[in-house]
Amino acid sequence: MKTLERKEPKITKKLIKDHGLTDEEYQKIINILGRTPTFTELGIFSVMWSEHCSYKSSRVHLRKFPTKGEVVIQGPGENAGAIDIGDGLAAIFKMESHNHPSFIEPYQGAATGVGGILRDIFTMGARPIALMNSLRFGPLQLQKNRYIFEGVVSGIAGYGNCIGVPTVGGEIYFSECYNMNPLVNVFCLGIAKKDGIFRGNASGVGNSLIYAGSKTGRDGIHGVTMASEEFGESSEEKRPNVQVGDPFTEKLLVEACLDVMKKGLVVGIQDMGGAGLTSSSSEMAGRAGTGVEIDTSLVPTREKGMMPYEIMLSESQERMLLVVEKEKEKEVLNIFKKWDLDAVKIGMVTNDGIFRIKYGKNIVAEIPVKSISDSAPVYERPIARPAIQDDINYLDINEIPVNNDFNTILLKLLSIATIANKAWVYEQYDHMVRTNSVVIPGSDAAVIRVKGTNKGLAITTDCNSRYCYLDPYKGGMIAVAEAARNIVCAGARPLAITDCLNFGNPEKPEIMWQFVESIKGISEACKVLNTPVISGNVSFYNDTKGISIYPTPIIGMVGLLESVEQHITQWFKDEGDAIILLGKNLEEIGGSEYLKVIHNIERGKPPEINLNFELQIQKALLDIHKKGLIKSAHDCSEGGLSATIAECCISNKDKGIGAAID
Amino acid sequence: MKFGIIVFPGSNCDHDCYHAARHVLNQDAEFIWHKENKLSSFDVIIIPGGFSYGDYLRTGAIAKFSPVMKAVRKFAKDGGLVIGICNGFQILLEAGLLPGAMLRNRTLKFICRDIYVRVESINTPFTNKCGKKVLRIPIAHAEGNYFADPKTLSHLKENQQIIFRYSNESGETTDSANPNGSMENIAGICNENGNVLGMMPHPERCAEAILGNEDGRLIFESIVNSRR
Amino acid sequence: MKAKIFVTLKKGVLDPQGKTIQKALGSLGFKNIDDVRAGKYFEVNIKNGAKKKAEAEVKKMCERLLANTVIEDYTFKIEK
Amino acid sequence: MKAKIFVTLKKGVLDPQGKTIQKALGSLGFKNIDDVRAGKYFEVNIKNGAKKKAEAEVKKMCERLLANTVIEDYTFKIEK
Repeated sequence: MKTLERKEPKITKKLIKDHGLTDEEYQKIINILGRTPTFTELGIFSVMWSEHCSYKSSRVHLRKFPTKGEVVIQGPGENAGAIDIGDGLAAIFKMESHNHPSFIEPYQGAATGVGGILRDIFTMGARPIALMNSLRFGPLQLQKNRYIFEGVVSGIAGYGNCIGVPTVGGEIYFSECYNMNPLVNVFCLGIAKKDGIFRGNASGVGNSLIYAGSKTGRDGIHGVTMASEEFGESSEEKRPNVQVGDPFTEKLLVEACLDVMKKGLVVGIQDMGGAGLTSSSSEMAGRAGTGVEIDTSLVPTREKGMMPYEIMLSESQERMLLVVEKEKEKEVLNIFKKWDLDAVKIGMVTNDGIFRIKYGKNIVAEIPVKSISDSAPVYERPIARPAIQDDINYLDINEIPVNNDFNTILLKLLSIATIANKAWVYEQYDHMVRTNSVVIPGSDAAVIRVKGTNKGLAITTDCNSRYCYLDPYKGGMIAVAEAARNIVCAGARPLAITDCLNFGNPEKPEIMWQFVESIKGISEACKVLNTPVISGNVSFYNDTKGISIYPTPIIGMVGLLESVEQHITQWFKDEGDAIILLGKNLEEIGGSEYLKVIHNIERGKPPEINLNFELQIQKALLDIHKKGLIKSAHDCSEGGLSATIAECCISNKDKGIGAAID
Repeated sequence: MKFGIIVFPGSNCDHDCYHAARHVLNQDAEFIWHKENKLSSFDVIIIPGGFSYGDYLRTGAIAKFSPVMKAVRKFAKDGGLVIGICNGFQILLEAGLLPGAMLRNRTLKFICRDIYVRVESINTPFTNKCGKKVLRIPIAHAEGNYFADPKTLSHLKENQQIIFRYSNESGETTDSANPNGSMENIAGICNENGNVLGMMPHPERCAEAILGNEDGRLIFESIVNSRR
Repeated sequence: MKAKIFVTLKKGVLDPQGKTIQKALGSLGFKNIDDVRAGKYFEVNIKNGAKKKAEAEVKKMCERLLANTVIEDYTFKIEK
Repeated sequence: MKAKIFVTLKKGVLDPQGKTIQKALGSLGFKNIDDVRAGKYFEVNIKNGAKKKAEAEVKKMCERLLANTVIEDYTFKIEK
């Protein structure tokens, strides 16, 4: 029986502050425990009550999202959401952000983001079959932005390609507001049998807690709390506790975990993501209403002399926590052995509702499980409409000089990085492995077939953050509507969404105003378009030295094609085909790419949006398509009608096709 | 005809090759774990694409030591058909079953897109059904830049062991049609008695109309046809 | 003059490649190996000049390009 | 004992990485560079024992796994 090599430090005011806990939050801990916390307990509360894990500034607002619907099997609250796609199958998907780590180490930050979202999917018992990513960078004229951009793309490729899950699409925007705060949001979708979905709960008193996967190191300790702190100058020295990913071990982990789940050997399972062993074990006990006891001296470690505090908070990658009945323990350990992975019993489920952490004989933490999740602080932060809002909404079209050399303008618009062809990026991603990719990158939505059925799934990610900056309410609405347009333009019926809500510092009232308004817009659009929110993520504190990113609530939407053969692509097909515009083309250039690129203006109001009209247009398109009358469809977005039509011509790789517009 | 698809830790195109053989070609197919050492019940062995052992150190450097590779060497010596696709080709090179080696793509980037290959000879078990000279097949790799010393290269040419070369749509093996810098646009070679083929492009990714391209199917049909 | 540059992952940073190579060597029968770390090696030929100046140059090359100082350390030596 | 192993591409074998790095260094203002070769560097910690025996072990490691002798050369030295 191991004993503690080093005494745990005493709790001091500075130590509490370093852990990002306010005085009230610390006082709350004392009330819960009835005593001062141990060092390990302080660490546990600090990560579990961080913004990233507890959603303390957003939880009260997230409740406004519509999360119910006839297709919804599992809504928010689990590792990922699940929807019914018929044929006894479920589509399981979610989005996650890895913004702060990608600023510090672009390659590993992005790579571990992919690793993390994959684990959220296969931990539900689903085989991951598609990845996407939404990226935001500062302009590529700056060398630092090029360095981050190249590192992030090769990190996503390095991890995704090695794990053998195709990256089938995504979107990239470039804007000054992301200079010091790039965004790396990753989306993953998997397929499971409807009756083969696993939940992350530690039920069954006496069941064993099995740790499986890579050894634990000192990676990313305070990784979670780091994500919730604003970046000051010191962020560069947050080294080397950057998390490093090992896609090869993750591939073995996917196969081993899906194997034990298929054989019915597992009661509950969860990946060790942000806050590692602490969040996985406490959340699993929280959901099942049980307790857990863990002996951290049994945890396989990569470095000598690791303290329980470090073992509980480490965010080393590629690790899973399983709950297994005693008699099935041996068989589970053998399967992990076949895949050459560490797997060892580190504790068990108890019925005293206590989260008890030991190191050999020493007890280093004893916390009521309920208090970790349920009594996490919930804040209704003050909200205030920014003083500059009216000013940035003011735009007088007549004041803008009209330059009628429209050819040069169109060519300029098509050349800017946000609109230009992204082949340089997606050709680094293996977007064909698993041979399901029916529509590959370069069209509106990606379309993947569901083997064993003749169905297809259309998936897309969307958000115009300038619209959200000018009017977060309408911007949020447009993000959902545009995602639905992309799904419909692929011939599919929108079903449900996940999201990644990237915002600045919630302690600033105007940022909270942006957040609350965006959520209102998203909720309304989801209700009218009947696409409930089934999972998601919030990333706050995307500010550096007072400069905040534009509000960027990215929407990831999934749609269904009853028959995958009926998919549509965006490029014009044959000479002589008629080009039809659905919807009204109004004189609206507020917040347009044209204004920014040609006149360097980011003002005005985003375009009008009438959700019922939007729904009718989308339904009309699908009805026309059912009659077999549509050869291509493309939604009108950045760069307006001219860029949209140009894209329909250019993206036809086989023929040089043009268009004449009256 | 019975296809055996080898699974190394880190292979990820094994499912795709199984799907092509079993569901597209309707042939008998089975997965073979890399620790097995008997292959007698199979007619053709596929070493699929992927990242065996994470492609750490070198692509295929560790996979070549798996027990199954001894059996593959014997299976090939006894005249059985072996096709190594992408990572499978790299493993055959490291194991010495095919001559030469793969370097990093000259762009230093992973490349995933359709390319064209010219079929250099159709009297092989892998190309006898290739009615047309130029096939459109996707590649997906970061180390496909084939290298061989001058002696080996001239030997390959004399023996007509070069089976595929990167070309443009009309079959010219230009440098602009060479995606990774391979010597003489080499995309696929076979061994001396022609029963072991290594190719970088992925035929299993273009064997069905729904995926928009069926050129890869010709290679699988050639294999089935060679044993009739 | 030839500069020999060695770039290795910092202590404590996970080295998946080193870990996998160590396992492979073990399965090949090399028993008494405690640890394997994989890194990069560069040979840079520089026109002859003052060694002091060359050392400063090589240091800047490592800082700006050859090493990712967030997770890597570097050392180098310069030979005639 | 620590074995330091250097694996480099043979003369005459194209080194795309070395070429790209040389170009990048040039664009960063490092002017007097004649050539850059990129290779691999391994540190293998071996349990203490006779240096002779360790050298034979490391040589076998390189021949069998660490270097692809078709296109790569290797050198190594063993330190206490």
